[in-house]
Amino acid sequence: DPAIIFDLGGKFDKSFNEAAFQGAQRWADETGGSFREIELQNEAQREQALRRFAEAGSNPIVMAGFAFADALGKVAPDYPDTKFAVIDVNWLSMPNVRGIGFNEHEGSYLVGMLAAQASKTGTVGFVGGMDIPLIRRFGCGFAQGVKAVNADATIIANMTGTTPAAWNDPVKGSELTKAQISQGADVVFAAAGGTGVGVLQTAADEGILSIGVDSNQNYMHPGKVLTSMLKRVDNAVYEAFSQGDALETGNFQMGVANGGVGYALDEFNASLVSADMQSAVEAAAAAITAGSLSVHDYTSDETCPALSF
Amino acid sequence: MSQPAIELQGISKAFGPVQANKDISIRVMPGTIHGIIGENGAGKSTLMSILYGFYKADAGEIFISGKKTAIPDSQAAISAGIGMVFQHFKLVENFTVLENIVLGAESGAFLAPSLRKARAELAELAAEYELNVDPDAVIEEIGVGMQQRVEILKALYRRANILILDEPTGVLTPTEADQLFRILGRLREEGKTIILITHKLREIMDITDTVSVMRRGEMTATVKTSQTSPENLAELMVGRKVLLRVDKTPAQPKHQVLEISGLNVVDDAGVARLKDVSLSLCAGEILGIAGVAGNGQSELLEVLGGYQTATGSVKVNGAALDLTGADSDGQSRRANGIAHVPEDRQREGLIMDFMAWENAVFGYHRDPAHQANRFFMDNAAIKAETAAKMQRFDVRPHNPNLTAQNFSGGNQQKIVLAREIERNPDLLLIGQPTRGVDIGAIEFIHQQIVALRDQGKAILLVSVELDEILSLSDRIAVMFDGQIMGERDPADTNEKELGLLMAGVTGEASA
Amino acid sequence: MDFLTLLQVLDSSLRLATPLLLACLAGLFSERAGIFDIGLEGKMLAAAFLSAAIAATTGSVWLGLLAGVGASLLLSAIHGLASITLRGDQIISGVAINFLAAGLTVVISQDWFGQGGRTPPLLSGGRFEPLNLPGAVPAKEISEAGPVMQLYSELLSGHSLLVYVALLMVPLTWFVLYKTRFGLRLRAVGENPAAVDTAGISVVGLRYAAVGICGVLCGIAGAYMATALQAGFVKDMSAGRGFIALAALIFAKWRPWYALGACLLFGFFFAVDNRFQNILLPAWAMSGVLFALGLGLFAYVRHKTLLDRIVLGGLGLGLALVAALITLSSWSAGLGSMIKIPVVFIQSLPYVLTVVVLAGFVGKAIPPRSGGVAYVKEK
Amino acid sequence: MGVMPKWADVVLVPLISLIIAALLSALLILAIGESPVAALKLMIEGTLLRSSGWGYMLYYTTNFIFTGLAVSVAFHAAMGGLGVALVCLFIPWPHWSFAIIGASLGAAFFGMIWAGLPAYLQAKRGSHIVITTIMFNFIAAGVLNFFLVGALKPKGSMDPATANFPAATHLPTFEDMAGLLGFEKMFRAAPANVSFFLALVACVLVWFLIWRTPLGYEIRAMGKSEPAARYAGIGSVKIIMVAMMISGALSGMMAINTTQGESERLILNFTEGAGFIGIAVALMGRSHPLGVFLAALLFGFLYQGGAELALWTKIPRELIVVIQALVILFTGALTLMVRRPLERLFLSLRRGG
Ligand SMILES: Nc1ncnc2c1ncn2[C@@H]1O[C@H](COP(=O)(O)OP(=O)(O)OP(=O)(O)O)[C@@H](O)[C@H]1O
Ligand SMILES: Nc1ncnc2c1ncn2[C@@H]1O[C@H](COP(=O)(O)OP(=O)(O)OP(=O)(O)O)[C@@H](O)[C@H]1O
Ligand SMILES: [Mg+2]
Ligand SMILES: [Mg+2]
Repeated sequence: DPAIIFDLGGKFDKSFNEAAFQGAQRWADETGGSFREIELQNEAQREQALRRFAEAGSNPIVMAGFAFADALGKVAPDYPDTKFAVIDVNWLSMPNVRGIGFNEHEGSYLVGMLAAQASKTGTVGFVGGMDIPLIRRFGCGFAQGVKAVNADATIIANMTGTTPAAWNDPVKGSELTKAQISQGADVVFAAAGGTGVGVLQTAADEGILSIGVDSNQNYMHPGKVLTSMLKRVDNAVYEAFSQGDALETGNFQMGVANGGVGYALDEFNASLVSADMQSAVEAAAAAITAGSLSVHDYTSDETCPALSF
Repeated sequence: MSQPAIELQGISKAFGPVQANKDISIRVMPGTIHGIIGENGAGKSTLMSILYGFYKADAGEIFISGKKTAIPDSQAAISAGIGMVFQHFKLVENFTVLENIVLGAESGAFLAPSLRKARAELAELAAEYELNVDPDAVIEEIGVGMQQRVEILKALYRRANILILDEPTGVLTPTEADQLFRILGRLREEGKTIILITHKLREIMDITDTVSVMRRGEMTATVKTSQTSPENLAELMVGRKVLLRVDKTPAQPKHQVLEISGLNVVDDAGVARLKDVSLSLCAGEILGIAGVAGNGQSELLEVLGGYQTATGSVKVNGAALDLTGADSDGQSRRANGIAHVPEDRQREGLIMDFMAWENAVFGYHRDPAHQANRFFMDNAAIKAETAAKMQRFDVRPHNPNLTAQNFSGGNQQKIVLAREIERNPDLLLIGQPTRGVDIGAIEFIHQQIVALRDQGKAILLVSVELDEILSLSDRIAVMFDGQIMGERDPADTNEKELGLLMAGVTGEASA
Repeated sequence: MDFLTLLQVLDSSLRLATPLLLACLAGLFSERAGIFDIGLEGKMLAAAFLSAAIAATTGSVWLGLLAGVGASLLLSAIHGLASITLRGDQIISGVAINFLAAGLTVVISQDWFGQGGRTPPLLSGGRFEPLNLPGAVPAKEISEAGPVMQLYSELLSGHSLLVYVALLMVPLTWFVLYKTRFGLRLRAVGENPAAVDTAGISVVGLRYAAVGICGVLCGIAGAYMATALQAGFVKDMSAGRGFIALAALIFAKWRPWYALGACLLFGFFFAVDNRFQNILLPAWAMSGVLFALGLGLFAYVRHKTLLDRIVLGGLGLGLALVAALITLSSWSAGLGSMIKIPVVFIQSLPYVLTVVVLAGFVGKAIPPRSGGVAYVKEK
Repeated sequence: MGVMPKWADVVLVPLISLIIAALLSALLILAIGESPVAALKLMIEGTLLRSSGWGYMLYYTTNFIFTGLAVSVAFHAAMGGLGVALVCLFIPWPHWSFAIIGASLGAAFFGMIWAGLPAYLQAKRGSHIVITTIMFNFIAAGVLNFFLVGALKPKGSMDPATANFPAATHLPTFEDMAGLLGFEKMFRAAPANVSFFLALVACVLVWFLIWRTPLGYEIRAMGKSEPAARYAGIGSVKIIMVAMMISGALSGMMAINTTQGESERLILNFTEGAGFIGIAVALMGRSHPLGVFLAALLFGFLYQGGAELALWTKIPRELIVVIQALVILFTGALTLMVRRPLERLFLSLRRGG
């Protein structure tokens, strides 16, 4: 059986881990198979969970989160017959490891374009969970997309906090959104886990638009969530599970080009995204796929052309 | 003969393994003052607390005016007409007098009417019994004498017919005590019944009608006061003959040990507590400081003890003490040969949660004699030494591993005394050496103080007990309002003269 | 900063202060009666969960509120049992209650709704909606209104009912505490339970009553978060507010009006952090200010004790060093270049300011004298 | 002087309390449709019957010993972590034994500074230490975040974490030590490391400090009665400062275990939860180092046992938190519930016998 290890946020974090869980669940539902899982409680358990699952014969073992890189680097060589897949890590090269990286900046770029087009005030907001590199990558991609549409647009970027509570503080998410609204923002992008719930809620209450993250969150407030930045972690997990112990190893980069990231369009936001908007974004997506447009990745050099952190 | 106001039958009470009261029976007639005496820990307070519903008896019955009455809690006691003034007052310190009085006896859900009513009634009670207090004063800002009045008023306000007082004079000055007894007399005249616990036989002889003696949890005798004598009572209480006066030879003062000149203390609130105090004290001499509590005696002890800053000069054996700087603390005073028995043993003199042996080195814990090596204290040696000390000072129970709170007040005081005396200091400061201590222990403590003097030590004694001052001191200085009002020779003075000085009336003016 | 911005920040302060205020007053009742309570956090969380859960299933926010209060009361009862009847350690009991709430809320809601410890979003009947006071202009037209109207419409109007309830609780608490029999007894039992006992009043009864009130107020605080500020429960959504409320309580020296002040101050600091995260300052100004602060500290401690010189002098040295670092790092770009104050610094600002305020202006806070210890009259 | 013999007080009461907590937990596990017997078996097998289980249990125990001894909130430890990181990253150590000394000093120093400021404010300005400590926790989180996202993060890394410490600073784990003794495969990959012994040493040292030295005597006296301490000439400023700084140093030392011993780099949330567990551990251990050790062991067991449950059952991790809460509640706050009937029993036994 395959196994999956969720990061500290827990499998119901409303974004990243939850997407991974959905992928695993979809596989189980479709194939009738079963899988092992664990939600970590502390850092020391990373290596422990990997080893115990490997020893128990789980194969492949999927883990969600860049924080696994270290532990996996130590464990993988000890279990050459077990295949590992790790999401958000694409720099390990080991014969039995599949690394999957996502170009979050590209997806964020696309929703940034939508935000700028939907905005009437020319001011959009970004709410990040914590000031860490990953979140800056989201924010930077988003800002580039906004500027691509409207070079004069203002982007208000806020971070929730510095303690783990920052990821689960919807009340603070609400207040940040209100503060951004009073500074003129009329579209807000939340990349903040459980805090984002508050952002989307307040945006809906106050009659502005919001953008969800990771999984499709359009359904949460039909007609009020402009779109969601999709990071198809679910597909990655589903695919890893489907390949089973014949898992293809190596590093993979999932971007707009191969459908790894994107934006959500469904019945809940159909009325918000006009044909014009859609075609502009599709054009950009095509350009990214073709390589003629490259979105700057904050983590590549820790600078951002469109936003200062 | 009428019904007894109170009758207790077969009361027993154990605290865990300690049997505090054993099968106690007692009858108290209405309109009398009934004294209860007994050694520390004899079970007096426990018995009264049971009567007041504070503790629940394990066995026994209570009759009030002939009627069997269950007293499961203080509410029941109050409705049975019982009021109690505990030895440690049960007042809310940061409430006003008025609030303390209405607490539990409010007349409705809102406070304002209750307070209004209480204020009016308080004025009446005050006029009737000479119990004047400022109803708006905050408890922690008034003296203990006043606090006690509040306790009595609390009982009267609740229409108590039976008033229990547990060691009420322990903290009072002679004048305050006299006044209390006048009030008690007046209450008796009105037909109220009073139970009085005290360690002072003179008070028993002066005011009570009957007296009961307790020993080790049992009631050993009840006699009419008119048919007994202090010596007799003392013997009943302790189980042996007790010497009721201090036996001492005239002092033989030697070189000067302590010289205080121009000492001034201003407290945090900016009030002058000591004003230009000058005193001197020689080896082999006891200087008694008389005065009503709160007239600067405590501050004087604190300055000498190293934990109150002051201006002026203090010399011990010719060397000036640091009164403000870094060297002004208890540790350096001890190094200067000053030992200090503080006025409040439970608050300052002891750590109540420490065991006896730990308390036996309190303040001297850094003394090289108690160190096993550079890092550690020599606990085994301290324990052994404490055991020996407890033997010499007859501390009961004789167990250095008990915490301080397991000893009665008298025995706690012995632990402090043993610690300070056996240091062999040049100068011993003693505050209220026998407060709340039974007569057996008082005798012992007084003997120790005199013996120390006879070894050639200088002793500064502060006490609010004029008796004690008069019988122990070789010289007496009287303090009033932070000043020394004058010095007297105990042989040439009397309570009346001292009393006037303590009230601020100087000899010249009164003469 | 223009007037409207100020109003908006104050408006946000008020919203953020409300749960703190309710929890703070809850703690006030409990601690004034001598029962310390670090379980405020857990109670708020439990109330947030159950209020949202019931509001979501029944569609009635009032039933939700009731349920939230009930959940909080249940935890209060445990705390009462542990610390009053069984004379256990109040801190341990509080810690346990926090853990209990953190775990149970998620376990139950996952079992109940299967949404990963979240309740379904609340629809309109399941929430406390903002109340628009009569005559208030809508948000869209507010910039055209006069200052008084702006004040009225932006700051006073448009909060949910529970905000006004919380504000009303302040005078009410004051009244109960200082003007009623119950309040007198409550304050007394926290200062000297023996005095209450010997006055013929049940210490246990009073303390349970206080702990009960604490439960009710914490319940409202939790329900406010889940059904007024938010539209549903998210795990751990109390996010440490119980502890901030506790700090505010000490700050307020256990007094109701001060509690209002303390909570509003915290609310204000948080609102400032939310609103002004991206402050740019010229490098010279930033290092100048820090350098001046450091120098000031140095001057201040010159004649103080050794300890003061070590601690405050060290602090001053640290500040000067940071100033030097900023100067050096911005040297190439020019001292006039704009530097952004790091977000984490702005986010720490509420806490730094609190410490500064505590150190400078608030004297010793003396807790109720019998606080934290069980009433034992015989062993 | 008590009614019960000491062994009953020290062993019987906690044991019965623990059993009650376990029974309640069993009910909860039953309620979500898992078998409590199987769960208990899993916890015991995975913790006590495997050497690596011990390795994990003792790793957690080490954390709780430090925070329990310190009775401090977690973030003194965070600053300690910063100390460890700076020492390990920027000083070229020839061997781990030097590094651990340096890191201990660094951790203790940073922990001390961070605890010293609230202590100073309490001692000199009367600012309530509880609030300042809460505030300093949040500030520490900010400071840590600032450095881990900024200066201390290697360029290009995703993690808000420092670079890996150089190999010379890595601490020998139980596995390494067992290997030296010839037991291959013992404590395989478990994180327990030499800092466990450091924690034991700290227990002993703290015991000696508190119960044997004049300074400990003064700390205890000050804690019991301030007026008495004043009378005895024990300076309150000095004692508050010293006690808080020792506490800060101890909790800072926790970072040795997690940061230098386990992750071998400094990460953002390495103190998770240990602070509050530390408070419970300290109070349950009745502030006696042996008690702290035993309570820390208990929570080490619950943590590792909890991990086993999370691995092999569908019991959610939050339920494990609930079990921990029940254990804290029953062994820490509700003990009288057990002690009272026991006392009655012993009293009647004594009277009868
Ligand atoms: N609350 C209590 N818990 C345990 N033991 C107690 C308690 N109160 C009193 N005792 C014990 O009961 C015995 C009687 O105490 P009690 O207070 O009645 O003595 P007392 O005669 O009032 O003494 P004193 O003259 O010192 O006031 C003592 O041995 C004491 O140790
Ligand atoms: N909790 C307790 N545990 C054990 N003994 C106690 C306790 N409380 C009081 N005692 C003991 O009960 C006796 C009387 O208690 P109480 O509080 O009345 O002291 P006290 O009257 O001040 O003593 P004294 O009159 O000698 O000064 C003392 O011997 C005291 O040690
Ligand atoms: Mg007594
Ligand atoms: Mg007494």
